Amino acid sequence: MRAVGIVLAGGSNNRMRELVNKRATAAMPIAGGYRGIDFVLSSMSNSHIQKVAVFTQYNAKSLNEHLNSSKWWDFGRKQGGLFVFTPTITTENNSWYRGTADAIAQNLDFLKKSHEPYVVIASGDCVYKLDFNEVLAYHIEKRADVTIVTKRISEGDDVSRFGAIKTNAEGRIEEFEEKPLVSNSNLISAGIYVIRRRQLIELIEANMYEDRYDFVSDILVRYRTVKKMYSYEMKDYWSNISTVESYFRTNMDFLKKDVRDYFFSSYPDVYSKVLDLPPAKYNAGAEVKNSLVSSGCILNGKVEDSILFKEVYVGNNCTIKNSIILNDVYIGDNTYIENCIVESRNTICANSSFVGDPNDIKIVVEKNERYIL
Amino acid sequence: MRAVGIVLAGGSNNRMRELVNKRATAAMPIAGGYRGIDFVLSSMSNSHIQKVAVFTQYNAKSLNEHLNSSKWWDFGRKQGGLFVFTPTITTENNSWYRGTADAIAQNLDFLKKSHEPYVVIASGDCVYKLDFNEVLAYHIEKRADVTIVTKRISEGDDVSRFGAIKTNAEGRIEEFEEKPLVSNSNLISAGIYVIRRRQLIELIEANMYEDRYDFVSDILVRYRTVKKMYSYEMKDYWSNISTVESYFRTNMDFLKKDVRDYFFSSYPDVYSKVLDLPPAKYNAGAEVKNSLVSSGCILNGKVEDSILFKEVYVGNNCTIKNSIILNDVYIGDNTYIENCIVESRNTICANSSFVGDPNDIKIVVEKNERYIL
Amino acid sequence: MIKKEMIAMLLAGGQGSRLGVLTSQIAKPAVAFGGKYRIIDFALSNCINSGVDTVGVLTQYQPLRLNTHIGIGIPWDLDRNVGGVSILPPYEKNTNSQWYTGTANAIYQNLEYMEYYNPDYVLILGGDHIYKMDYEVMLKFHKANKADVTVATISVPIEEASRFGVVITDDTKRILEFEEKPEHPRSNLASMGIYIFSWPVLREALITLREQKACDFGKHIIPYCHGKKDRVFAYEYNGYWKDVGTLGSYWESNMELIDLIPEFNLYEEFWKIYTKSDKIPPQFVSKNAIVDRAIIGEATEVYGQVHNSVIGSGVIIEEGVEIYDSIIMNATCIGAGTKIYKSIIGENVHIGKKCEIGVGEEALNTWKPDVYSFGLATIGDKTIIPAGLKIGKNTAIMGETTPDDYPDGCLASGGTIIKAGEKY
Amino acid sequence: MIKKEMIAMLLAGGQGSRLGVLTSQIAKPAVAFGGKYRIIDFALSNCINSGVDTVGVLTQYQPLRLNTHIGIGIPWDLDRNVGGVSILPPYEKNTNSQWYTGTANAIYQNLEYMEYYNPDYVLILGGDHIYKMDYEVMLKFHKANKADVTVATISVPIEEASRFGVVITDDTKRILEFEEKPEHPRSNLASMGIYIFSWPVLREALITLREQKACDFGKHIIPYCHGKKDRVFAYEYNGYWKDVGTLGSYWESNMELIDLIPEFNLYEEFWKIYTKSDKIPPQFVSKNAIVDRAIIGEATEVYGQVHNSVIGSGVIIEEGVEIYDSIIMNATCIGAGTKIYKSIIGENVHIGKKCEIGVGEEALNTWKPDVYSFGLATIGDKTIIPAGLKIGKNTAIMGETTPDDYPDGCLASGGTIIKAGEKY
Repeated sequence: MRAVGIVLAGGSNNRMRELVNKRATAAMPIAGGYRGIDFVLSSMSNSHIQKVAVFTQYNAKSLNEHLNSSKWWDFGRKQGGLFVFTPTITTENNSWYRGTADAIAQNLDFLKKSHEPYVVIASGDCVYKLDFNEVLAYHIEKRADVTIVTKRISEGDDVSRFGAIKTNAEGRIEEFEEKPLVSNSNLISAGIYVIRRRQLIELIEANMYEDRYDFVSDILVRYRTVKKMYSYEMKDYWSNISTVESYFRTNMDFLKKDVRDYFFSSYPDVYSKVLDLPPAKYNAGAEVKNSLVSSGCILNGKVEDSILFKEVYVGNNCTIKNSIILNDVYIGDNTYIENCIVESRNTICANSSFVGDPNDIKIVVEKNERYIL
Repeated sequence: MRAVGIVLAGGSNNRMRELVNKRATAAMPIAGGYRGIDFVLSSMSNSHIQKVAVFTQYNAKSLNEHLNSSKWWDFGRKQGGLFVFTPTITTENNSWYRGTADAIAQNLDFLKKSHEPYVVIASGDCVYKLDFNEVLAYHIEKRADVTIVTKRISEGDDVSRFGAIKTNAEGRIEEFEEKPLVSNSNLISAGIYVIRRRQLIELIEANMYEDRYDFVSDILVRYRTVKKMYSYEMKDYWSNISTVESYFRTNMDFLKKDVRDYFFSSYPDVYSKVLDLPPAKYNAGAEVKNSLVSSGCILNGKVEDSILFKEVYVGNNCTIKNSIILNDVYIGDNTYIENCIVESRNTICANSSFVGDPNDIKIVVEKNERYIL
Repeated sequence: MIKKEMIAMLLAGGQGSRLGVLTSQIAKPAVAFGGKYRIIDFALSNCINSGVDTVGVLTQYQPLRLNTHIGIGIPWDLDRNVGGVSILPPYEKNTNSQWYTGTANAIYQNLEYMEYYNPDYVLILGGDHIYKMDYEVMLKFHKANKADVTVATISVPIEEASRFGVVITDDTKRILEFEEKPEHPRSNLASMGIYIFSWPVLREALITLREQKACDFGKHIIPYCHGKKDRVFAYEYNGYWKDVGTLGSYWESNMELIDLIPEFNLYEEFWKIYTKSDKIPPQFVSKNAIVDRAIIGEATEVYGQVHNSVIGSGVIIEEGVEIYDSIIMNATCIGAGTKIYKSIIGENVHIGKKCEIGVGEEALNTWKPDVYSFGLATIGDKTIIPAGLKIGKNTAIMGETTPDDYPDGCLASGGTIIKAGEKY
Repeated sequence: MIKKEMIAMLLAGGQGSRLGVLTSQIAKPAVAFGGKYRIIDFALSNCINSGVDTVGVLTQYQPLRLNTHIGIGIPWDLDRNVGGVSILPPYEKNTNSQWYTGTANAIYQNLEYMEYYNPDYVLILGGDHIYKMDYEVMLKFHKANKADVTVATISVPIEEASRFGVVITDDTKRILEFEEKPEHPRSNLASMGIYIFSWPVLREALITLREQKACDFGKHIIPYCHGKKDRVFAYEYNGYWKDVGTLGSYWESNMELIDLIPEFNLYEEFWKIYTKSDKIPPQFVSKNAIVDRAIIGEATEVYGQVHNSVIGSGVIIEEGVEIYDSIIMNATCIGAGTKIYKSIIGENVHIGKKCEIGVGEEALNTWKPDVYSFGLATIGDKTIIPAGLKIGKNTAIMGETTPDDYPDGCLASGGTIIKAGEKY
């Protein structure tokens, strides 16, 4: 592959509410067995991008832990590898990353020492599969300066949390507005960009000189008419998980057979770090309907239209409906949970009840001591 | 082993002069093939300490890169492992590590989630071999709160850069003064401590409450009479590398056969990350006397009483005397170097001359472009 | 200088022919177990959990699946720079070349491997038992007794003792006498086939007995050491230990896992069992499915009913299927409407729609009555069974069968169909 | 779903008996080379440098050193979760069990391994040449020609062509004819024993020729493919390629490394050769030592003189030693005052003080004149040579010799001493 990869995974996001108190968005668990960042890393690996830099900063511990071996995504070490860059103090600089472009700027050596002519930049908070070779071929064919992968969202979806894009008939971008208050375009940026390596270094250096730190607003939006930017429109599944609502909906999408078939059993695979957990166990009393159940779960109660992540214990006589239970949650007997996301490593006391609204999912963060089982 | 390890490798040190512009002291190359931190990590691994946390911060990139696999020191992953903690922003905290105790405090979870009853704390800037099992046995026998490994330094050595210690006949520490202006003790702290895990957590938490951040001055010195602290005196080779003078002398010690035999060919081994370099090559014109030569070197000139680190190229008709040439240095023809440390990745133009004083070693940092060889 | 205090040699060579069609293409240690594991996972996990990070796995029979499973040892943390897991098959030598002829002969042929690690102790293990054991505790016992050889033993009901090698010890646990499968056992302490040897003792014994035909630990090495007055001790193990050497015991120990608080608990945090998982996705249970007391692996999709069964990963159980008291291994597909009773169904099997398996009156298997009994229907890996068939009890099927293989659309109890399948 | 575009199968089974005592205990691919490497490192490094991350290494003869060297593939970045390096020895099967009888037979016996990775192309390699080659470029050539088989070839002097299999091609590089070691070669394009097959073509050929005795690529598979009008192309390679099949060529290619700008340069950044290094410390050159044109490995201590020689790692060269035009392998110790001329000295050899090796008039070796020639003294691994001896040219020594083995304190030119040593 003729490109290196950069994954921007440092950001926090208030729209994730309590869920980001514990981890960066890119480390959010997805669909029982994955984390947000697995999708971009797997797409890069499957596109034979061999050298990938991940920039982490905010609440990076769980993400750094997840990325502690490049093995899971089949990146090598000698001809490339997976590099995780966290901020560090040097004699010249003691700032945290002040933005996505600053993160790249503080590690510009990575780009300077690479030989590959192109760079694929992507955020770590989207769920999709993409063959970057096709994007790159498009980029070269269009002789673009920057190619932005785009997605047409459905009528009624909220454009205001994305970058809204307008193109001409050839796909050249004519307008790019970040998080517009109103927009009559339904074509949005998927947060995936292809750019020539030397071009990127130049733009980042110009940015540094002007004390600008953000990749989207200070480079893409600012240069949108000066540089030749093209839109590559993705047709397959793509979803962003950076709000509670979209995170919930994206997970629930995996209850659909076509979504499961696309991600779980069509080539190429999505990879993730493998944990060592026993298979799920259904005891007498378990009654599971239209749900996903992950390894390490032990079930004694009712589960309906829900997703149980790893190592969830459901007590006797519980009912769980239309909810997401994250990793390692203990749910005491006789508990009722509906329309909730239960934060990981939680312990829910027996006889509790948590009910959210289908349009306003409740986030449950209990801090009870885990009883000795 | 009943202890976890903590390696403090975050610090910078002005006494290293220009050498720390590039890297933390713990990442300083030693004796041709090693880095400072290898000695403590190897001692921990050889003492069967399976779980080690390294705190890095200042100029951590080269150190993090060196630590990117736990394989080299034979730490596993499932029953422990090597954990590298760099500062991260969380919802509660966005400070860098403000001191050694603060680094531990910001990662207190690591200690809280461990099961081992003891903790071995050591800095990453000393050269030695030590069986921590023996220190631990001593610690238990003395029923100590803290055991400090100590070393008796030779008459005339400068005590003022160490912690000076006085003990009673049983080895209990009666006085501990950090970097005293004058001291009549020649027993110094080797920067290695054993302490009960719960005791350490308590002390760190008390420290946090009082906004104190340094492990030595705020815990060891402050509690020196309140807690039972004992001295375990090391008899074998020990050297600290945190000044230019001691760094130079420590390296030159490896020209002595007994030091080489002790570190290179006596059980147990010192481990390091292995690079992929060809063997050293001596061309016609090479004349090497009483020197260490590392892999990847190509020699065409004279080398005497010196240490060549990896991938050093010595041009025709050069003379190098009583000097240390760090990794990946190209030395052009007809160059004369004496009493110097040449910083790594340097290119020395042909016909140059660099001469230091035996008592005031010159540090050579050139920034010439490497010619295409 | 390389030095490991204790290394393990794991004997994984045997075919395990009493598992019938389950081991016709793979070695017994590679047989699936408990919805996710393979039998060898237990011994390998015990090693790393006991701090033994150097394991030689001696293979000979059909090792491909085992090799693929073990790979470079990543799941068990045995991918090491020094040590880790090594597969040790027989090899051609300058003078003579031979297959492994017995357990001790296999170890003898790998003397050089052991010498490389310069061990103080060598742990000899089998790869075909289900148990959790801390070999470090056994090593402490060995050291405390200044033993030359320590034999792990377990108390068995005295009436079963005659199936084992039993030991008679004095008060200090030193072994006074051995009896190999005695008719009238004088002790119920059975050898588990797990030994710790001080390395010089093992080395000497292997070299001395190198000409012994089919040299075996139980039959030759231990009696030899005992005979020359070495200090041979019995270490008593008290946990769960299950031989899965017959289809009956294999089925039984799988079923035991389903018990609410099983005696052998996979869900403990402390002593994890590691395995290689290919599948990451969660399992899906559909709106109309019923899952009632079961263990189910990753990425399995359940549209039918599962009762009291162990289901592997990547299995598809279509609408209207009913499964009772059965083991279904990885990546098998059960066609809609099929009913399965007390069966063992291998990996990558494809069963057509509306079959009935494990039905009818019991009858002795006509081919190998000692192997295919316990009332089980056993179906080997990669078998294909067409739609609409009835298959009886004590039956065995292997290969790509067609309707022509089933006169009257039925394989009666006691029947067997073995088709070689497309061999290269 | 596992899928690799191209996997490599590396044939590392041969003894390489023309290397004499150097391969009496290890396979040829495991022989040391160039002060730090082993012969197989070149093929393995070529693989990872070409982006081939799945390599099956077929071993049979004395594989222990090779296994230890390759380990889990860490140095070559071949320790992978999926793919990576796998050692593939012969194994016992349900029906029949056999050793590998030929190059293609060895590949045939591992058909299942290849199928697991579901490749589009299979690269067949040997493990006994010194070269740097980008297999990806060869694959591009294969694809561009829509070839079924591509054979890597190299131009050799026409007078040497009769030692090789040569090919005659048309303008498009399609192969028209093969000649195996022709007396009067009509082409100087020699096959390098490196092939890329489209997987279905290879699979079909292996299965069709499965009953062929000692089935070989050059003799059977390629002619078969050519015979049935498959598209067989010749890829022309132009770099350094050296067969190290004789002691003479082995010695010569080591000596070539010492040249100032050797044709085959290990110091290039771009196409690194990886190997497993046990030693980390630097080498030490003492006050009185003289090192004059040499390659020297890690942790070697030089107190004497080294002239125009290749010295391995962990070697000790004591005071007063003089070494000329020789190869000294790892961990060997040369006693004080000993002089060595044009010799090959194996690993872990111990040579006493004040010996003279490689001296006297030349004479034909009396035991194997075709192997021990070139005027070399050759000393096998782990040999011990007592002090004060004279050893001539075209000699071979192996094992723990004592003064009694040397009448008159001398082994005359052409002499041989082979002691089995302490075999278990």
